[in-house]
Amino acid sequence: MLVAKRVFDFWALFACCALIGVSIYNAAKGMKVQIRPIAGFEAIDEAVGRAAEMGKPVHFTPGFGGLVAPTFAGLEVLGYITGLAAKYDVRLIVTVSQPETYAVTEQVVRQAYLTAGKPEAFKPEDCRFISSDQWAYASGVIGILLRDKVASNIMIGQFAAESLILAEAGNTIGAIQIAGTTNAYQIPFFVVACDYVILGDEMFAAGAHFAKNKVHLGSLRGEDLIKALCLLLVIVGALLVCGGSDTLLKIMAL
Amino acid sequence: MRISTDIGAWVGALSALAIYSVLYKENPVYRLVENIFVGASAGIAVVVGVQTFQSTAWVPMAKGNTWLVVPMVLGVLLYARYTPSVSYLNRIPLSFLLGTSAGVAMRGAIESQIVGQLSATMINLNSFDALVIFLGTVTSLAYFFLTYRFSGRAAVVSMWGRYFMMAAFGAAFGNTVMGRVSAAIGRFQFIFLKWLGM
Amino acid sequence: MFIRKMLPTIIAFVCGTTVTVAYFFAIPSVQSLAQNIMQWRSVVAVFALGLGAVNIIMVHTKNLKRDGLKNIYSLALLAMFCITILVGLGLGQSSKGYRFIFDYINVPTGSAIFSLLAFYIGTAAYRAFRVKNAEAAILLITGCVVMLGRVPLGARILPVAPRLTDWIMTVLNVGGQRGVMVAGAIGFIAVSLRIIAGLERRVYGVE
Amino acid sequence: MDIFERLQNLDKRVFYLMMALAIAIPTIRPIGLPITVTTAVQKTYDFVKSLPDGSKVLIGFDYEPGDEIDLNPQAIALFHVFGPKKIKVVAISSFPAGPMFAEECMMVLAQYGYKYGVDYVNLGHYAGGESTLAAFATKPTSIFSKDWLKNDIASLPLMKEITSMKDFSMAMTLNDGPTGGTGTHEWVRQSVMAHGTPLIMGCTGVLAASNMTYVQSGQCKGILAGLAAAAEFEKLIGKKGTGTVGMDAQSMAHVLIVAFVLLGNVAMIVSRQRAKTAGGGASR
Repeated sequence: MLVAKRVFDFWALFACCALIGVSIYNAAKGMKVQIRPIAGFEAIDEAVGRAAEMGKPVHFTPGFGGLVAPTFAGLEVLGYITGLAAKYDVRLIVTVSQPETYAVTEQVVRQAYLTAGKPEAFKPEDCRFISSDQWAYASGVIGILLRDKVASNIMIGQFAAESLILAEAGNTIGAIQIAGTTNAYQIPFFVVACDYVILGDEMFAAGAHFAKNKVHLGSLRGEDLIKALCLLLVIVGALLVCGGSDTLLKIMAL
Repeated sequence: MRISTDIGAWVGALSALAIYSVLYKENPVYRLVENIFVGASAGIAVVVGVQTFQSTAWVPMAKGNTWLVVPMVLGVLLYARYTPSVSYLNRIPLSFLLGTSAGVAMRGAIESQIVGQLSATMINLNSFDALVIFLGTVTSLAYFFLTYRFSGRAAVVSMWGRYFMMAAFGAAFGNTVMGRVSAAIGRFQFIFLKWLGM
Repeated sequence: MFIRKMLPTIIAFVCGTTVTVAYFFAIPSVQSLAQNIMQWRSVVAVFALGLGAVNIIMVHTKNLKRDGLKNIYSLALLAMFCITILVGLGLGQSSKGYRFIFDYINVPTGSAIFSLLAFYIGTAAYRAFRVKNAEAAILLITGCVVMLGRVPLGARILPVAPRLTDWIMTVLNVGGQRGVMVAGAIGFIAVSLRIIAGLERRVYGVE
Repeated sequence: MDIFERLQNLDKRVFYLMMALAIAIPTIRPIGLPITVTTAVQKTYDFVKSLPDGSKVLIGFDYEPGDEIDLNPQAIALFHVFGPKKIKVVAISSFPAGPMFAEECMMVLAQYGYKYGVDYVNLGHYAGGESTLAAFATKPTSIFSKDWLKNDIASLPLMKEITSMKDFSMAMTLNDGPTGGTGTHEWVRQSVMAHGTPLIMGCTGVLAASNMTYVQSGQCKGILAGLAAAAEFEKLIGKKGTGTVGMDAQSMAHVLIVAFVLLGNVAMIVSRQRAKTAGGGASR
C-alpha cells in the first residue's frame, strides 16, 4: 500500500518520529538532558538589555518564508524576545513578509504580551506586514532599521537573497545583530555581516535553551539520536560501497 | 548622448537612482520611493489574492463544490482576533494552517534532504576527492550534536566540522558575487544606455 | 474549553497526519482528503492576506491622523496601495494602468533593490574576511579563490584559480553544505512533529 | 589613528563609489579585457557554424526578467552567426516576458537584411510547459494560430515551410531553470529524443554545472553558460557586444572586492606587528 520509491522514506520518518517521541517521554519522566551553550541565544538577553539602556527599539523578523519549519523556530524565539521586551519596557518592532506568517506572528506577539501580564503593551502598528514581494519587503525593513535606529536587530527564520540587504543595513546603524537560518546559501551572508550567527539546526533548540522545557530538551535528545543514526548509516554505507556492495543504497532507494 | 523620451525609461532610471541614494544616507527621496514601491507591491499582492480567491474558491463553489464553505469560514475566523470576546476562535484557522504546513514540511524533509543526501555520501572512498566529501559531511553533521559535548580528542571532530562549513560558506559567498554584480550591470545599462542614450 | 483548547489541537493533528499519510500511502480516500485540505489551505491563506492589508491601512492611517498630510510617505504608500487595487480589480490585470504600475514601478524598483547587493556584498567581505583565526582564514581563502576563478581577469592574476574553483565547488563545498542540510532537516522534522502532536500549542495561541 | 588602522575601517561609501565606477566605466566604454575561449563554447560555436546556409532554427526564450543580462547577449551573439548564413529563425517562449526579449534580440537580424515573416518569426508565449511544447513539435499550428504581433500564421511564408520539429536543423533553449517554464530537460526530451533535432542550450551561470551533464552525455550539442560564455562567443565572432562589456564589469567588480579584502588584511597585519614591537619596547 506504500507508494513506490517512498517505502524507505516512510520507515525513516517513522523511526525519526519514534525516537523523538520516546526521548520526549523519557525527558518528561525525569531523564537529565544537558544542552550545549549556543552563543547566539545567549546574546539575546544582552541585545534586549542594550536596547533598554539606550532607549531604542529592538527589531525582529522571521524572514521571507511562509509557514515552513525555520519560521516556526523563529516564532519560538520571538515569543521569548517579546517576553523580555515586555519585562524591560523596550519597544519591539516585528516585520513580516508573507501573509500566512503574519497571521501567526501577530498572534504569537499578542499572546506573549498577554502572558507577560502586559496586554496593553501590544501595539498592532509595531507588528507589521510589509509586502509579500521579496524586494518590497527588503526595502521596507531597511527603511525601518535606518529610520528607527534600532539598537538590536534579530533575524531568525527562513531567508533568501534579501538576507545581506537586511544585515548590511543593520550593520550601518551599528545595531547588535543576531541571525539564524537553515538555508546554507544564505548563512554565509549572516556570518560575514552579523555579530552572532545561529547555525542551521541550532535554531531549533530555542525552546530547550530558553525555557529548559522538558518537551524541547527531550526532542533535542531525540534529534541527536537521529543524527548519530545518520552518521552510522553513512559510514556503514560507504564501507559497503568500498567493499563492492550497494545493498544499503538499494534499500534506501526503495 | 540622446536622452530617452520614453516615460518608462524615466520612471525606471529615477527610481533606481533614488534607491541607490540610500547607499550614501537614508533620505526623503529614498523614503518616498520605498513607500510608493511597498504600496504598489502590496496592492499587487491583494489583486493577485482576489484573483486566486475567485478561481480557487468562489467560482468552484458557485459551480456546486459546497465544501469550499469550510475554508471560507476558517478564513473569516482569522478576523476574530479583533474582537476580544471571541478572539480565541482565531486559533482554529491558525491550527489548520500550522498543522498542514507542518505535515508538508515533515514529508519533504525526509526525502530530499535526509535520505537523498545520505545516499549521495555513500561513495567509494578510493580517491582524495571522495574522502574530502565524506569527511566533510560526517564532521559537519557531527558538529550539530546539541546535547552531547565533545571533549578532549573528540573535540577535533566538531572543529573540523566547522572548518568544512566555513569552506562551504566562503565558496557560496564567492560564487554569488557574479549574480549580484549582474543585477547591478543590468541597472547601469538601463541608466546609461536606455535612459541617457550613451 | 473544548473550542478554546482541544479543537485547535485536534485540527492540527488531523490535518498534519492526513497530509503526511497521503504522501506515503496510496489510499484514495485519504489522498483526496489531503488534496482538499491543501486546496482549502490556499483559500485560508488569501484571507490571511486580508489581515496584512488591514495592518497596512491601520498603520498608515494612524500615521496620517498623527502627522496630518505632512506625512507624505504614509500618504504615498496608502495612495499607491489603493490605486493599484482599484486599477487591478476595476480595469483588470491586462489594462494599461495596471501594466504601467507593474512594468514601470514594481519591476525596475525591485531590480534596483536587488542590485544593492552588488555593493553590500563587497563591504561585507571587506569587513569580515580578515585572518583573525583559522575559521575566518578558511572563509577568506575559499571566498577569494572562487571570486577570482569566476572572471577572466581573476584567472590572469591567479592562473590556478579557475581549476581550484571547480574543485572547491564540486568537492570541498559539498560536505559542509550537506552537514547543514541534513541537520537542519532533522530539526524540521522535530518541530513539525511537535506542532502536529500538540506539544507546541503556543504558536496558535493556546497556553 | 595611523594610516593602517584607517585602512582597516574605511568608510563604506568609498567602496560603494569604487564599485559604481568599476561597473559604470566598462558599461559606457568597454575596455576589452582579454577573454579565453573555453572548449564548451568553442564546440558550440563550431556546431552552429556547421549548419547549412538557409536552414531553419527554433529558439525558445525561456527566461524571466532579471536573467536577460545573462541570456540576451547569448542570443544576440548567436544571431550574428546566423546572419551571414541566412539561417531562418522561429522564436517561441514559455514565459510571458519571453516574446519581448525575443523581439529585442531579433532586431540584430535586420542588419543582415532579414524580413519578418519570411526569414524570422516571433510566435509568442505558450502556457503549459512540456506538454504544449510536445504538441508544437508535432504540429506547430495546433498551438499558435497567430504570432506575437497578431498576424495570422497562415499569412507568414516561413511558417508554411514548417510542419513539425523535424523541419528544424537545430533547436535551442535559452533557459533560466525549470520553475514556471519549459526546462532544459523537457527540451532534451521533446527535440532530441522525440524528433532527433539537435539541441544546444544557453543558460544562466548558476545552472552551468547541472546542464553540463547533457553535453557530456552527448544529448546536447553545445552549451553557453552565463555571461562569460556570451563574452567568449562574441570573441569568436569578433564583435564586442554586451557580453564582453558585462564581463569587463564583472572582472573589475570581482577583482575590486578581492583587492579590498587584501588591503584590509595587510593593514591589519601591519598594525598588529607594530603594536607588538611597540608593546615590546614599552616592557623593556
